[in-house]
Amino acid sequence: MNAPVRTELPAAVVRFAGDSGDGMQLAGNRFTLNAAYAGNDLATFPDFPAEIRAPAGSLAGVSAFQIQLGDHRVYTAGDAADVLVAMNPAALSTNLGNLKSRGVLIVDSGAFSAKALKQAGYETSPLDDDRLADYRVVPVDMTALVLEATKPYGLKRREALRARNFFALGMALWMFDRDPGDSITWIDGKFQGDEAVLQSNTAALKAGWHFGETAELADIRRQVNPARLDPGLYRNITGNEALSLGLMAAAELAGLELFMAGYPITPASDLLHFLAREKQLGVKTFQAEDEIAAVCAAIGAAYGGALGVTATSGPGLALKSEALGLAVALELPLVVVDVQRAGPSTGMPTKTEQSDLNQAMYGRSGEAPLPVIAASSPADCFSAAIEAARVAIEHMTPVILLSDASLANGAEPWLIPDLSSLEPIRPPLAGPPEDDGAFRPFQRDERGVRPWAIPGTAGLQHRIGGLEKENVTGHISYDGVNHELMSTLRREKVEGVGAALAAPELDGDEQGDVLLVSWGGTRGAVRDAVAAARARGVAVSHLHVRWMNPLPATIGNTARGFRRVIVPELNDGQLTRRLRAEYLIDARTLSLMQGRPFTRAELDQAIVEAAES
Amino acid sequence: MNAPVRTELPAAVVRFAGDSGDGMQLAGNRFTLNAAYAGNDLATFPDFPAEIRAPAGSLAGVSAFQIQLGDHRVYTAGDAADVLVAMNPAALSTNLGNLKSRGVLIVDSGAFSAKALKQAGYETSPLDDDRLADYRVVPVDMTALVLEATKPYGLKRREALRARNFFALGMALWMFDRDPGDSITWIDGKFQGDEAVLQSNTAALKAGWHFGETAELADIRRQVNPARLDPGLYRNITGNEALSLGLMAAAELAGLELFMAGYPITPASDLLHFLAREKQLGVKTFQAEDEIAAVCAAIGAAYGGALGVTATSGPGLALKSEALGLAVALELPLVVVDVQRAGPSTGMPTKTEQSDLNQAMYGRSGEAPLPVIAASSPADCFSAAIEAARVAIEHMTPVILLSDASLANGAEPWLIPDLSSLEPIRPPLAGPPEDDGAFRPFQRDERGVRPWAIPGTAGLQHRIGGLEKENVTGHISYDGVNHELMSTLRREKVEGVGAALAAPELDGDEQGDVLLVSWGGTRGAVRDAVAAARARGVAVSHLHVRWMNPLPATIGNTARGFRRVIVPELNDGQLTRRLRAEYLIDARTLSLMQGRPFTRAELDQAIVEAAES
Amino acid sequence: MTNLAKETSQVDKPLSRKDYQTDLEVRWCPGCGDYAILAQFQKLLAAIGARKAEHVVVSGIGCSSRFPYYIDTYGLHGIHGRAPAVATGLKAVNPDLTVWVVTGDGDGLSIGGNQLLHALRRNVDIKILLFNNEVYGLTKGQHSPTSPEGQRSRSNPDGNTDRPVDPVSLALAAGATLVARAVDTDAAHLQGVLRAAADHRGAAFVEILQNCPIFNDTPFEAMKFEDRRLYLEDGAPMLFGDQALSLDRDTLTLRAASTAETAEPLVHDRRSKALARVLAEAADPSLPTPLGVLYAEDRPVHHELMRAQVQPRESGGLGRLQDRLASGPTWRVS
Amino acid sequence: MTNLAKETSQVDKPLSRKDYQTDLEVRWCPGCGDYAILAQFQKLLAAIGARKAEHVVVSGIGCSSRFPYYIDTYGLHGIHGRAPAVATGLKAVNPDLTVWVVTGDGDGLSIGGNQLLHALRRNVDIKILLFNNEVYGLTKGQHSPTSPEGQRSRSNPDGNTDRPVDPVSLALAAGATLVARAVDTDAAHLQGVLRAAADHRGAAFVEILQNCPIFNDTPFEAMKFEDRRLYLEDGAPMLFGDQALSLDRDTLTLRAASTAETAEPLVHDRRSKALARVLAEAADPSLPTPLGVLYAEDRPVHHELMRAQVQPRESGGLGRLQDRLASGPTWRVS
Ligand SMILES: Cc1ncc(C[n+]2csc(CCOP(=O)(O)OP(=O)(O)O)c2C)c(N)n1
Ligand SMILES: Cc1ncc(C[n+]2csc(CCOP(=O)(O)OP(=O)(O)O)c2C)c(N)n1
Ligand code: SF4
Ligand code: SF4
Ligand SMILES: [Mg+2]
Ligand SMILES: [Mg+2]
Repeated sequence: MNAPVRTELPAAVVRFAGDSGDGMQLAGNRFTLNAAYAGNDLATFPDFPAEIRAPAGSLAGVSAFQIQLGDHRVYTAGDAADVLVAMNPAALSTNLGNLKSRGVLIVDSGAFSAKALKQAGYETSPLDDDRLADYRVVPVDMTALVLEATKPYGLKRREALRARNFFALGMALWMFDRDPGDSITWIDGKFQGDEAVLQSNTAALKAGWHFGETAELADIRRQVNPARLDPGLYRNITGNEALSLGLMAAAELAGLELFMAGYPITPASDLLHFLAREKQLGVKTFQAEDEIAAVCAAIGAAYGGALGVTATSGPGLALKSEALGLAVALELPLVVVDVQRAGPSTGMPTKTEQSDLNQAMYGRSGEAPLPVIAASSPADCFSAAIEAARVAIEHMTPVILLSDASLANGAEPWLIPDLSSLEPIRPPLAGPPEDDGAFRPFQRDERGVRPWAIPGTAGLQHRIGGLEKENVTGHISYDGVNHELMSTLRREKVEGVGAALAAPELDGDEQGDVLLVSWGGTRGAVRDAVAAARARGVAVSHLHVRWMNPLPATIGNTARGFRRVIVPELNDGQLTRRLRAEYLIDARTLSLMQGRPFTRAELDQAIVEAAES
Repeated sequence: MNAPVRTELPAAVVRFAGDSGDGMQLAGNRFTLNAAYAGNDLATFPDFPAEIRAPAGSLAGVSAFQIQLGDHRVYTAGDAADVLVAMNPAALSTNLGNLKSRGVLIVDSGAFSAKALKQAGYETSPLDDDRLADYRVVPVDMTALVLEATKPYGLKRREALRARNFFALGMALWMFDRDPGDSITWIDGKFQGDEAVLQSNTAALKAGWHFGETAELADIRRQVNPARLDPGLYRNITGNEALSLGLMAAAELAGLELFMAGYPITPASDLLHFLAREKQLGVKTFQAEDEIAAVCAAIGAAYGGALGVTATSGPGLALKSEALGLAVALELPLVVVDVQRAGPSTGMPTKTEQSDLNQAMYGRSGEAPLPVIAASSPADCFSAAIEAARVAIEHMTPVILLSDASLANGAEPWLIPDLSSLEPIRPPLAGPPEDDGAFRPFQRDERGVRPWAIPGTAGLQHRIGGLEKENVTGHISYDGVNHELMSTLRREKVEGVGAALAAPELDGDEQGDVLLVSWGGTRGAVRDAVAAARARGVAVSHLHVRWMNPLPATIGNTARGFRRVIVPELNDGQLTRRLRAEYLIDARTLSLMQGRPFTRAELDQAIVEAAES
Repeated sequence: MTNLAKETSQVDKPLSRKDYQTDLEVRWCPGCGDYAILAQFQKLLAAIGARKAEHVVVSGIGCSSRFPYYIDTYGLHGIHGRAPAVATGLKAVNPDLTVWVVTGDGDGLSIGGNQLLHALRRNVDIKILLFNNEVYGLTKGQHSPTSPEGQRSRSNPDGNTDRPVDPVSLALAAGATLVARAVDTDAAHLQGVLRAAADHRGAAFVEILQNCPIFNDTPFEAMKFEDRRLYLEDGAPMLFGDQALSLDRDTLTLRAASTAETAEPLVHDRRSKALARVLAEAADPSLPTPLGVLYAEDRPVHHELMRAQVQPRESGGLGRLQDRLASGPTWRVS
Repeated sequence: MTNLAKETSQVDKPLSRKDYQTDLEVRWCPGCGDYAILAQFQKLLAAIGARKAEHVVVSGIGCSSRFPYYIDTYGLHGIHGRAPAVATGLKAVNPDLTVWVVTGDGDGLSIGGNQLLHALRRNVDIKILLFNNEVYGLTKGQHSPTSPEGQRSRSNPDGNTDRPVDPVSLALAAGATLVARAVDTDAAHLQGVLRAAADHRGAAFVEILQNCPIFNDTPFEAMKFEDRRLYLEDGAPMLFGDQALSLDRDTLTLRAASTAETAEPLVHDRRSKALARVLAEAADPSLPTPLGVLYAEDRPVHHELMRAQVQPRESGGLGRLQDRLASGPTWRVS
C-alpha cells in the first residue's frame, strides 16, 4: 500500500449509478460487503427504476445504489454522496443532484457518445465545459479500458462491456484502500464454468483497482476507519429478508407452523418470494388469487393452529379490511405485514411513505382495535416480526406490522442473534373442556385472552364467527349490553398488550426545548440529527415509538418536558394527530411526502427552527 | 265524543309489540299517520327481529313499533313507553322493559295460552298474579273479540285472527281520541277486491275503537294536543326513503343522470330497493356482484358523466376502501353512503352504531382525504344527500355520507321542500381545450377543483388513473416534489370545502359549564336533553357537527367557552379523538355501544355529572 | 353438546343425527329447505361415524351460511363469500381435518365467485355445498346470480336483466374434481350425493337446489314431476319418467324421447368431462334437470402438492434455522 | 395529441395508427409482445375510422394495463382487476361510447375473476382484451392463473402447483357472447380478431397470447409451427398444417389426423356453443391451439336491458320529482 495521502472521513457516502443493465446493484453490494469486512458500519439503499424495463440508456432506466459507511454506528444510507460513479450520461443527469459540492465524480467518459448524451437530454457533453466545475471530476474511459483488459478472453464487445461494473468496483475499492481479493474469490465462485466471463470480470476489477494508482489520483482517496461494533457474527440484510427470517424465528419460538399467504404487490412481493424458498425449513407459502383470499387463508390457517401471516402494501391492506374485522371478532392470532409505499391508490409503487398508519389503526368497520408495530430499520424488521407474532399469538389478536419501501429494500449489517437466547412464545392453547363437558371459547384469562382450540382436538369443538358473540360461551348474541361488554373487552385486551411492552427510551435529557418523536423508518435519521444537534448545544431529545398501538402511556409525560414536540413523518401528520388526541400535547408534524426518507438537512433545519421558535 | 276525562300529555310514547306475523308495523304506521293528521309532531322507530323468520310466538320473532307523538317538536321515538300493546306473551316478555312504571299495558289475554306462555319462557301467566302490579294492565281478549266481530265474513279462524292488529289499532286510536275514518278509508283501498278481508279488518278496527268505550276504560285515555309546525305539505318519511329522494333531487339539481350501484346489505339494502322503483324518473340502479364492483361501477358512471352513487354498510365500506382511494386519486365526484350498523365484522347487522366514522375518515391507503357528512334525522337524510352530492360534484371528490340503522328505519314527518327553491348544483364541466389544442385534466380552478371532461366530448380525450399524476397535465409522474404537491392540493381541496359551508350553530349560551357535541343521529336526543337541562338551570349548550370532514374551524373556540366538553357517541370515542387532535380540547366521550340510541336518562345523567364535576 | 364423554362413547352405540346436533335453536323460516339439508348432513355424519373433532364446517354469510352453528363439529362462520379461501388455509395447515364449505348462490357465486373459482381450480380438498335458492334470503329477497331472467325482486321489481350462471357448468369450467347436484326435497338422493362428496378426495362441488318459501317459493316446483328429474347413475342409461335422453352427435345437443323411440340412450360416465359439460348446459327447458354426480375425477389435491414441496417442520428446529440465518456472506466482529 | 383540430381533420385524410398515438413514450421492455398488440389496436382504430372521443380504454393494473396511456382516446387506468366493473358503469350511463377493457391474465383471472365473470354473464357491451403472458409481468415474475403446472417462478421456485384455468373455457361458461383467441406475433390475424370484437355488440372476450421476454419468454414458442395453430373460419373445415381435426362423437373428444385420413373434418360454426366448448377444452397437447372467433352469439346487451326498464330523464325534471316527493299519504299544516 502506498503512503496515505488519503482524506480521513468519519463516514462516506458512495453512489453507483448506471443503466439497469450495467450491474450497479452488484457493484454496490460487493463494495458493501467489502466495507463490512473492513469493519465499517454501514447502511445501503438501492434506487431502482420504477419502469418495467426502460430502454437502455434512457433516463427512466437508470439504476443506482447508495451506501454510507462509517467509523461509528450508521443509521441511514446518507443524503448527498461523497463519491458518485456514473456509468453513462443518463446516470449522470439523474444522479448529479445527489452529489455533494466538491464531491468526487467518476464517469465513464467512453459512454458519453452523442446518442447517449441525447438520450439523457444533454445537447453537448457536460464533460466538455464547466458545468461540472463544482465537483472533482474524474473522467475515465472505462469502456476502452475494459475492452482492452478483457481482450485476451475473446468475448464479443457487448459481452466484454458487461464487465464495466467490475472496473468501477475496482476503482472504488482502490479509493477506499480495500482488498479486492474477496471480490475476486466471489467472481471465481459465481462465474465458475464460464471461464471467459470469469476472467474478464477479474481482469476488469483489477484494471479498475490499478487505474487509480497509475493515473495518479491519490487526491481522491478516502479513508473510513473501522467502527466499534458489538462483537459477534454479522451479515448484511435487507428489511424484507430480515422480516421473513423474523417470521420464521417467531414460528419456531412458538412451536407452530408458519403459513404465509400473499398476493404479489410492490414492495411486499419479496416476502412471498423469500419465504417460498424456505420450504426445507417447513414454511408453507400460498400465492392466493387476491389479497382477500390471502388474508382469509391466513385466518383459516390461524384457526387451524398455525402462525398465519399475510403480507401486502397499502392497496392490498385496503382489500383486507373486511377480513381483518373478522380476525378481530374471532380473536385469532394473525400477523399482517404492510410494506408501505406512496399512496393514495396506486400512487408511486416503488417509493416510500409512512401513510398507512391511519389505515392500519382505523381501516375496519366498527370498533375493531388491534395492535400495530412499526419496524425501524432493515435489521430491526427481524425483531419487529418476532414481536408482532409474539403479541398476536400470546394475546390472540391480529397484529399489523408496518414496514416501508425504504426499509424493505435498504440493507445494513445485522448481528445474527442466538435464537436459543430468545424468549419462547407461548400460545394460549385451550385445555380440556370444563367439568360440565362444555368448552367455552370466549372464557378469557386475566389478560382478557381467550383460549385457542385447534380443530382436531377432541372435545373442544365449537362454532365461532363474525356475528357478535356472548362473552365466555361464544354463542351468537344480539344483546346490546353484551355487545358493549365485548367491545370494551376487545379494546382492553389490546390496551393490555402495552403492559408487557418496554416503555420507549428517551434519548437525551428529560427536559429541553425540543423533543423529536420518530416512528418506523425515520428513527435512524432522527437519531443522527438529534445527536448532531445536541453536540451543537441544542436542548433536543429523541423518543422513538415502536408500538403505534397501544401507544406507551409515558409519552404524554415525556413530551411535557419540552417546549416543542416535533414529529417527522413521511405522511401528513398521522402519528402527530394520535399524540395530540391521546395526550393533548401540541405536537407538530414535520411532513415529507416525496417518496424518500428525510435528509439530515431537513431534520437539522426543523430542529433549529423549533428550538428558536 | 265523550266528556274528556283524558290525561293531557305534552308527549306520549306508544309501543305496539307482537309476533312478526301480527302486523304490528302496519298498526304502528296507521297510528302514526293518524297522529300526524291530528297535528302532532312525532318520530317512530321499528324494532324488527334480527332473525330470518323466527318461529311464530317465539321471543326471537317479536316485532315492535314505537312512536313518540308530541304537542311540540319531537326528535326521537322516545325511551320508555306510556302505552304498550302486547299481542302475545313473547311480546310482553321482550317489551315490558320498555314500559314506564305506571304505564298502560294492553294485552291480548286471549293469546296467553299455555303453549304461548311456555314459548315466551313464562311458567305461569303474569296476568294471573301481581308481577304486573306496577302497570295499569288492560287485559283484552282480542282473540275472542275479533273472532266475534269478523264472524259475518266467513273467514277461517286463522285468517280472521289476522285482523287483530286492526283491533289493537282501533283501541289505540280511541285512547287518543283519534278519528278511525282515515284508516277505514285506507282499508277500503288496500283490500279492495278481497271483500271478506276488507270487511273483517274494518270490523276489527271498529270493535277495538268501541271496546274502550263500552269497557269503561276512560282512565286510560290520553290527550296530546297538536304541535306548532311550520306550515306546508308534510309526509312521513324514513331515513332510507329520504336519502333516496335526496339523491334523486341532487341529480336533478345538477342536471345529471343518477346511477346507483349497490350490493345488498342490512341496513342499506332499501336504498337500492327504493331507487330501483324510480326508473320512471330516469334513475338507473345496478345490483353489482359485490361491493367492489358496485363502487367501481359508480366510479365508471362518474367518469362517464353521471352522478355515481354507491350505498352500503360497514363491512361493505371496508371492501370499497381500495376503490375509494382510486376515486380520491382520480378526483371524480362520487357519493358513498354508509348506513352504519354495529360492528366489528358482521357484528349485529340490524342494530345501530356510529362506529364507522374512523373508517370513513381513514379507511384508505396513503393520504386519501375526502369530505364526510353525517345525517342527523330521518328527514335530514334528504338534505344531507343533496349536500353530499353538491360537494362531490362541485368539488370533484368522493364524499362519504354517514347514516345509521336508526335513522334508516326511523321515520318522522317531513315538510316537503319546494325543489325549485333549492340552489342548483354546478358540475365543473371542462371547457374546450386550450389554444395549443391540449386539454389538461388537472388544471385546477381557484378552489383547487379540476375540470370534469366527459368521454364522448370531442377534443377532451385524456388518460387518468391511480398512479400519481403531474399536477395540471395529469401525466403519470414519479416525481417526489410533484407527489407532495398533489398530496397537499388534495388535502387543501377537501379543507376548502369548509369555506362554502355554514358554521354549526351553537344552541345555548356561548359560555357555560358543559358543552354537548352531537353528530349524526345523536342530535335529536341531545337537543332534547340539553333543552331540558337548561330549563332546569344547568349551564349547558349544544353544538351539532354535520360535516365530519372538514371539521368547522370554529369548534375549538366554541368549545373553549365551556368547562367540560362531552361528546355522546354510539362508539368508543371516534369524534372525540378528532376534536382533541384538531383543537387540543379535553373533550370526553359519553360512549354507548348497545346497538340502540341514547336514552334521555343517560344524557341527563351525563350532563348532571359533567356540570357537577 | 360439546362433550368429550360423548366423543368417546361414540364408539359404542350406533350414532344418529342427534349426536351431531348443537344446543342452539335452529332458526330458519318455517318450511325452509335448509332444514332438510341439515337433517341429511347430520345423518351423513352419523352414517360415516364422523369424529366430531375432525370435521369443520366453514361458511360465508347468508341463511345457508348459518349451517355451522347447528352441527356439533368445529365451525367457522366467516365473512361473505370467502369461505373457500378460509378453508384453503385451514386444510393446508391441518390436513387431517375433513373440511366442508357451506355457501349460498349469493355467497358463493356473487361476491365469492373468485374464491370459489380458485379453490376449485387448485383442487383444494374440501367439500363445497352450495345451497341454491335462486335468491338472497338473509337480506330479504334480492336477485342472485342464479335468479332467472325476468324474476321480480326487491332489487329489481321490473325484472332481473342478468343472465343466470349455471353453478354446475361454472364448477366444471373451474376444474372441480367432483361435480354433483341434488335437491332438498329428495332426502335419500341428497344423502347419496353428500356421501359421494364425503368419499371424494379433492374439490367436491355440490349444488343443492333449495326452496325459500319466503322470498322465492318453489322455483324448483316443476321438479316435483318425475319426468323433470334425471337421476344420473354411473354406467346406467339416462332414463326419466318414461323417456330417455340421447345425444344428437351432430349438433352436440341433448334430445329426449320416449324410451321406446330412443335407440341409443346416453349412458352416464362420470369420468367424462365432455359429457358432463353437455349435461350441465342442457339449456332446453323441455329437458329434465340432471341430478347426482355429473363428474368425478382423481387428481392431486392442493395440500398434498404443497406438502410434497415442503419439508416437515422439525420440532426444536432452532438449530437449522440458526444455520439458515448465517447462510450467505458473514463476517465476525470481535 | 389531444387535439380538436386533429379530430375534425380526420374526416379528410386517410387515418393511420399515428393518429391514435399519444405523446407519452411507450415503456414496455424491449421485445415485449404488448408493442405488437398496441400497434394492431391503433391500426384497428384507424381502419374503422374511430372518432377518438367516442372510444374509451379502461384497464386494471399490470404491464398490459398500461395500454390506455398510449392511445389517444379517453382512457382510465384503474385498480387491479376491476376494469370490467368500471366499464359496466361507464357504458350504462354513456352508451354511445365504445368501451374497451384491457386486462392481463393476473388482472383479469386472478384478482379480477369475479368482475370478469359477471360482466360476461350480463353481456355488458364491452370488448375485453386479455393479454395472456402466463405470468405477472409488472410485479416481476410470479405465477398467474394461466401459468402451467410446474412452472418455476419467484413466488414458487419449486414449481407452480395450481392447475391453470383456460380463459376461453371460462369465458364460455360465464356467458360471453363473443369468444376469440389471437396471438401477438400474428399481426394480420390479430387485426382480424380485433375487428370482430369491434364489430360485435355485447360482451366480447379476446384472449391474446402474448410474449413476456423478461419473465416468461416464449411460452407460446411451439405455436410458431404452423401445425400448432388452428385458424378457425366460420363455415370452413378445421385444417392445420397437413392435418384436419375431427370429433370422436362417442367420447366427444377431438382427434387430429392427416387430411387424407380424415373422412369428416369438423366444420367451424361459431354459433355452436357446444362446439366452442369442445374446441376450448382441447386439452390434448398433440392438438393445435384454436385461433380466431370460437363463438359468437347475439343477445340483448346489459345497457339496453337497463334502458328498456328506465324512462329517460326529462331535462328540467323537477316537476315530476316534486310530484314524486308528495306521493303517498300527506297532510298540510297551515
Ligand atoms: C360484505 C358483505 N356484503 C353484504 C352482506 C349482506 N349479505 C348477507 S347474506 C347476503 C346474500 C345471501 O345470499 P345467499 O348466499 O344466496 O344465501 P341465502 O340467504 O339465500 O341462503 C348478503 C348480500 C354481508 N353480510 N357482507
Ligand atoms: C390491489 C393490488 N394488488 C396487487 C397489485 C400488484 N400488481 C400489479 S400488476 C399485478 C399482476 C399483473 O399481472 P397481469 O395482469 O398478468 O399483467 P402483466 O403485467 O403480466 O401484463 C399485480 C399483482 C396491485 N397493483 N394492486
Ligand atoms: S329467508 Fe328463505 S332461505 Fe332464508 S331461512 Fe327463510 S326460507 Fe330459508
Ligand atoms: S415484464 Fe414482460 S409483460 Fe411486462 S413489459 Fe416487460 S416483457 Fe412486457
Ligand atoms: Mg340464496
Ligand atoms: Mg400477465
